[in-house]
Amino acid sequence: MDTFVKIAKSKLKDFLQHIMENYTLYAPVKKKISRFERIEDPSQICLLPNRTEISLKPIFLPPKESLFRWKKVEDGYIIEDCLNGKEKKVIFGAKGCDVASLKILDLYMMEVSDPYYASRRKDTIIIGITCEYPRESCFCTAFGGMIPDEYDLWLTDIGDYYFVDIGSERGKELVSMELFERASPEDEERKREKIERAEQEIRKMAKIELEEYQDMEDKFEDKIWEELGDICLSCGRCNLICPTCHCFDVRDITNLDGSAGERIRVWDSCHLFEFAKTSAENFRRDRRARVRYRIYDKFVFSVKRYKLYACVGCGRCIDSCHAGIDIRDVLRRLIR
Amino acid sequence: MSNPYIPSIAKIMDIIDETPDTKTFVIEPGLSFKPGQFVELTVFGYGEAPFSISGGNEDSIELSIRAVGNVTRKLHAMKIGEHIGIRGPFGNGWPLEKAEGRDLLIVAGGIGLAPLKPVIEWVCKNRSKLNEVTLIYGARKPSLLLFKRMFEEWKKCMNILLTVDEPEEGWKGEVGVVTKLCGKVKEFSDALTFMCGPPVMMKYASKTLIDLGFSPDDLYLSLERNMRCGIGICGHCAVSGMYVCKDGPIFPLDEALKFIEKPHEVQGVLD
Amino acid sequence: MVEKKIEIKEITKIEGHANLTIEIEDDRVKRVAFGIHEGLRHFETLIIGKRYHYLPELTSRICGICNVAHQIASIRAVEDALGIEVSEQVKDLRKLMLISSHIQSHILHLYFLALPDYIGVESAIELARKDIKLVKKAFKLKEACNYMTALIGGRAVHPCTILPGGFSKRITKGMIDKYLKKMREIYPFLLESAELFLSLDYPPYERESEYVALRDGRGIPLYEGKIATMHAVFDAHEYGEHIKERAVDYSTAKRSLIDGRDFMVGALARININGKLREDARELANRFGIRFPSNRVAWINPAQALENVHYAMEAMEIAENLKEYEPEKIEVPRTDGEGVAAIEAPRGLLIHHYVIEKGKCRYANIITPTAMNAENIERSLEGYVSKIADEDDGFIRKEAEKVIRAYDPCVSCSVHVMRIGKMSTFL
Amino acid sequence: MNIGIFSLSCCEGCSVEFLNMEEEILDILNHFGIENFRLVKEVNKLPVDVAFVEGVPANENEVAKLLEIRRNSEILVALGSCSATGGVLAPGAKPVGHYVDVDHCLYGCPFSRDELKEFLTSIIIDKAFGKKEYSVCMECSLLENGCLLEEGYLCMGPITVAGCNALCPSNGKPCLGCRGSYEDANLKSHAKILLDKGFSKDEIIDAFSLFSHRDLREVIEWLKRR
Ligand SMILES: Cc1cc2nc3c(=O)[nH]c(=O)nc-3n(C[C@H](O)[C@H](O)[C@H](O)COP(=O)(O)OP(=O)(O)OC[C@H]3O[C@@H](n4cnc5c(N)ncnc54)[C@H](O)[C@@H]3O)c2cc1C
Ligand code: SF4
Ligand code: SF4
Ligand code: SF4
Repeated sequence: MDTFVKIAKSKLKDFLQHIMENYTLYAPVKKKISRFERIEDPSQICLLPNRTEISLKPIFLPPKESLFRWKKVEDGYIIEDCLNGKEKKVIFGAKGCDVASLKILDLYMMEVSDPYYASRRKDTIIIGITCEYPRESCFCTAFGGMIPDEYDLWLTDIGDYYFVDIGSERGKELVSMELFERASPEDEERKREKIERAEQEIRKMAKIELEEYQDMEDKFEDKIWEELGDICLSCGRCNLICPTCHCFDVRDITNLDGSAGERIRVWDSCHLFEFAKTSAENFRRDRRARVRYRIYDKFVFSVKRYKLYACVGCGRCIDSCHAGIDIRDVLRRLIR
Repeated sequence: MSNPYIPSIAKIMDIIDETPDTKTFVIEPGLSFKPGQFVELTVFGYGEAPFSISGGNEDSIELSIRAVGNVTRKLHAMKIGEHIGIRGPFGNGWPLEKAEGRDLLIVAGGIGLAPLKPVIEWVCKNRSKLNEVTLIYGARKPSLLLFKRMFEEWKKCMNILLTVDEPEEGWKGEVGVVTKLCGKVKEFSDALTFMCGPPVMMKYASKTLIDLGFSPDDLYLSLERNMRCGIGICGHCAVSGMYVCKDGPIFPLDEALKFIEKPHEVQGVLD
Repeated sequence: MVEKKIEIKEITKIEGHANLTIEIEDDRVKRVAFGIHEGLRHFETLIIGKRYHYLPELTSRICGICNVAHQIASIRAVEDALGIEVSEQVKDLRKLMLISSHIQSHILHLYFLALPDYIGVESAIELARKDIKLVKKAFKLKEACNYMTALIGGRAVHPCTILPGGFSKRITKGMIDKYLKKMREIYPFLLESAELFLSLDYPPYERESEYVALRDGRGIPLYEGKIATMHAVFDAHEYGEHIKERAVDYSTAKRSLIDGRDFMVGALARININGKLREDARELANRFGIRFPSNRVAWINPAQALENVHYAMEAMEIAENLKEYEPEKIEVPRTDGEGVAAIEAPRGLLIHHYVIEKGKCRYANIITPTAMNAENIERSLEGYVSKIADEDDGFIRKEAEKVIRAYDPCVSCSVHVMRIGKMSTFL
Repeated sequence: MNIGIFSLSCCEGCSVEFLNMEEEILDILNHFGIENFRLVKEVNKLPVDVAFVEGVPANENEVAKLLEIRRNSEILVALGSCSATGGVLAPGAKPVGHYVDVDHCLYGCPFSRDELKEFLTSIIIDKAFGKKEYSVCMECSLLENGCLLEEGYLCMGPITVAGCNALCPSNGKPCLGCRGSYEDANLKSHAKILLDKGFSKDEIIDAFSLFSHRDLREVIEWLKRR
């Protein structure tokens, strides 16, 4: 889109208020940890200089959800679908890595459409914002950079204003309000500088660049798996915190006499001992194989299936690993 | 669009005792399926597990199930007239179309005969489309051989070679592993092989066949993995960017060899 | 000469394992032995060498019923030893926890352990078959109390939020309001329960004895105060000069005397020492003609029922004025010191005493209510059984059990340490 | 079916927690008769179908009692940490499994009511009930709590078997490891990580020995040797 607009910082609240009239708004809030929550009042929002601790994933794929409930009746069972009606969502304040992760999650969850995910995800409007300065663990630049390919609106702080990039028709409709002003070429220049500076900072810290679809398959028997297998705790935190990990377990729970119950799904982790266990064998009994599986699933298998890396470089797994396993170090060794 | 996670209610119409630990359940309504496909069967309150369809049609389907754990034990305790939940059919099925005009070798071990029974029934119906057909089937003991009641019928259309690990009273057939019998099919020239059984069996049988000159891309195996959703989302059955539930469970050996993860793993097929 | 011996191998419906032997000669009591034969436990030795922040966690496991009291006594002793400041707000929150766990314990005792005796059923399970409404009500009360304790403590049995100087989690206004709402909700049932337990037909036996409880001059304190007898008041730190412990050969629990006399602690002692029941409780007591101080042993039960009303009122008052609690980093001024805490557990006075060196426990002494009551229980039994010694065995048995249960003895507490008896070969 | 709740030496917190099932007990009574429960019953009988045993045997009498319970029960359940793995009692005491066969364990100090319900359901409807093979950490992360280990507390979550729904960390207190470890737990690595984080050997040994789980002894020995 060729016209650029900007919005005065003082008017942002009005804009959000306006959005809340027609949509449910999700934005970052900071309690003990930072995460996206449903906003009742714009003053709850806490625009952080970088990514939140919890990603966007739980909005679309909650840690635990009911699939259906059932009840035993005279002649069989009655099933009640737990699929909810959809809400019109706007996600405000998402950072580049999180928006990029949605695209990956969409691929995995919608190849065969997952109705629960789809109903939450459909028609979600994304208003992203450029990171002010990155965290120590950020390395989104390894996968292309801070600005994702797809968004509806993208904000960048340029002083008293936010510069607004328009990424879609829906985004365009949103900026048709008088709250927005036309942006000058200088504004755009300032925006570009801002992004470049932040990206450079990450590049300097992360020191990792991946080529598109780099082949790492020959590292399957590398010594690294043994080293990592020894220290990994198999606690599963890296999987759960990752915005693109989407595996889940399915469990049946019932009342005391088994006459009614429900089926739920709960996030699962490929690091857990029982993840690949069948009635005959446990295919990844060894911790080394489990550690490798996660890395390969993100950087080799995903490329095979979808032609992309299933990692956005948010660095959450780095921050959350007790054993200090740093996915950047792992990658550096694999691409060497 | 219907929700693929919601099972439809089905009724157990008949239960046939096959062996001391395996029963065939006939359930209604049936569904149209390809031989080699499976369903996710729910015993409400206990859980869900994948089972190959071992026979049937739109009116009713058969599932032959060995009691090993939570769901299967409960199922074995159920009676005619009780209800279960079914999702499916899922999976790709055997490439029957490739068999036309060629020899067909069917290799099964234990419960592995279940997903191959629809193939055998298809062969019996379409015998003229194929050249030589041989079934090699092994079990631990003669009493554990599945579908014995059908053998006479099947013999009319194919050569059946049986073997057991431990013979019992009155057993006149072969004793030993399935691999031993594979050596007897040397005369096959242009054969397609369908195989399903315990991982070790599949591993050694494939080796033997390849040594005999069978082409690895004509050797199809049905793999077993942990499955939670059956539709390629939950991630449990994934190997090397493949979903065994959706892209399989049937794979040609050369493809399977590419994606089976090697060191530190219990292999499944070849290591 | 007619001799008889009444033995109860395992007294049921009390917390822990205890037995009773009564020997009667010519309608005169020769010997009463209230023996505690629970396995040997070594808490005081066990906690030697442990870090101070584990002491509340560990001592909580002395007793599954009065664990809240143990945790709070323990944390207070630690704070006393290390000079940690505690804000009024934290004290109030701890009081709220103490009160809800107190009421819970009283309800458990009154309805499930004591009441069956007076209704003539074997257990609350049998009672449930007869009067399901009553049992449901009791469960509702217990549930409500556990809920309140867990709001602040994380869970009702062995809470997991108490830290030196405060709590590990934020306690929001919402949580406090929930506490208040729940307490208001059950308050009418507490009144109703009090009416029930004030109207039962209790053994009439009276015996003059010494009573000991905390006193702060204002109300009936649970959390802190001086230790008071009918004759003296002293600071908790001086407990050693007044309370002496000794062992007897038929029990694994210690016995205590105060200034050389046996004494009673618990609900009745608290009211006897302090008077000062709050309005609604006082009105109830008057209505049923119960006067304090009283020497009627079985009135421990009505005293508990009245305490429930009294403390519920106190909790509501506290909760109404409480602000949100935000956890903050607590400074620990020193790592060495000696600390004593005396608090009121549901069954009576509880003392924790530690010496901490380099952050680790070097010495510990814990005196539990049941250890304090044990001697008094025996003397009361002796006195009461003498009066009814000519009755048949079954009656004596029942009455003796009623008296023992009235004290609500907590055997787990009393045997938290083993001083005598041989080490089991299985250990 | 009949159940009994037996207590050996312990704080009886698990009995209390059993009563804390409150009104659910009344539901349970629709399926089970409670034949033995000394804390609340005067008439107590054996045999029972399911025996819940809390505590550890601390003397000959209690061992004899335990053997009698085993002889007179179909299913014996170790109720709570003491019984299942050792608990905070005398470090010398041995869990119930040392003396008799244990069919199921309900871990925790006290056990988790949700797990007990799950267990009772499994008995009523004849469903499998097994030990979880993952950590409290997993449950903690599912709840999206902030991590206390990251904040500098000594948390046992990564090696402790799940089932309490990460109760302590969710309340802002590091996991004490009351439930014992799971089979796949990487004990040694956890100890090393704690050392790296700056906890002293002594502190770590203290934490690992708090509930005297036998399965942690090896790491404790290893730590001592370091
Ligand atoms: C595509 C596909 C098709 C399948 N088709 C069939 C089929 O047609 N027929 C069929 O019977 N099965 C079939 N299976 C296997 C079937 O899915 C499992 O047997 C089933 O999931 C077991 O579920 P469960 O809940 O009863 O057992 P669970 O309780 O989930 O687990 C079984 C547990 O029991 C134990 N166990 C398993 N086997 C044994 C054993 N032999 N001896 C001792 N213990 C054991 C193990 O500890 C295992 O973890 C198929 C699997 C797949 C993936
Ligand atoms: S693998 Fe790690 S860095 Fe990559 S997206 Fe997941 S959490 Fe972020
Ligand atoms: S607080 Fe403890 S249990 Fe929770 S994530 Fe951190 S280490 Fe794991
Ligand atoms: S978090 Fe740890 S200490 Fe707390 S209940 Fe769970 S296992 Fe026990």
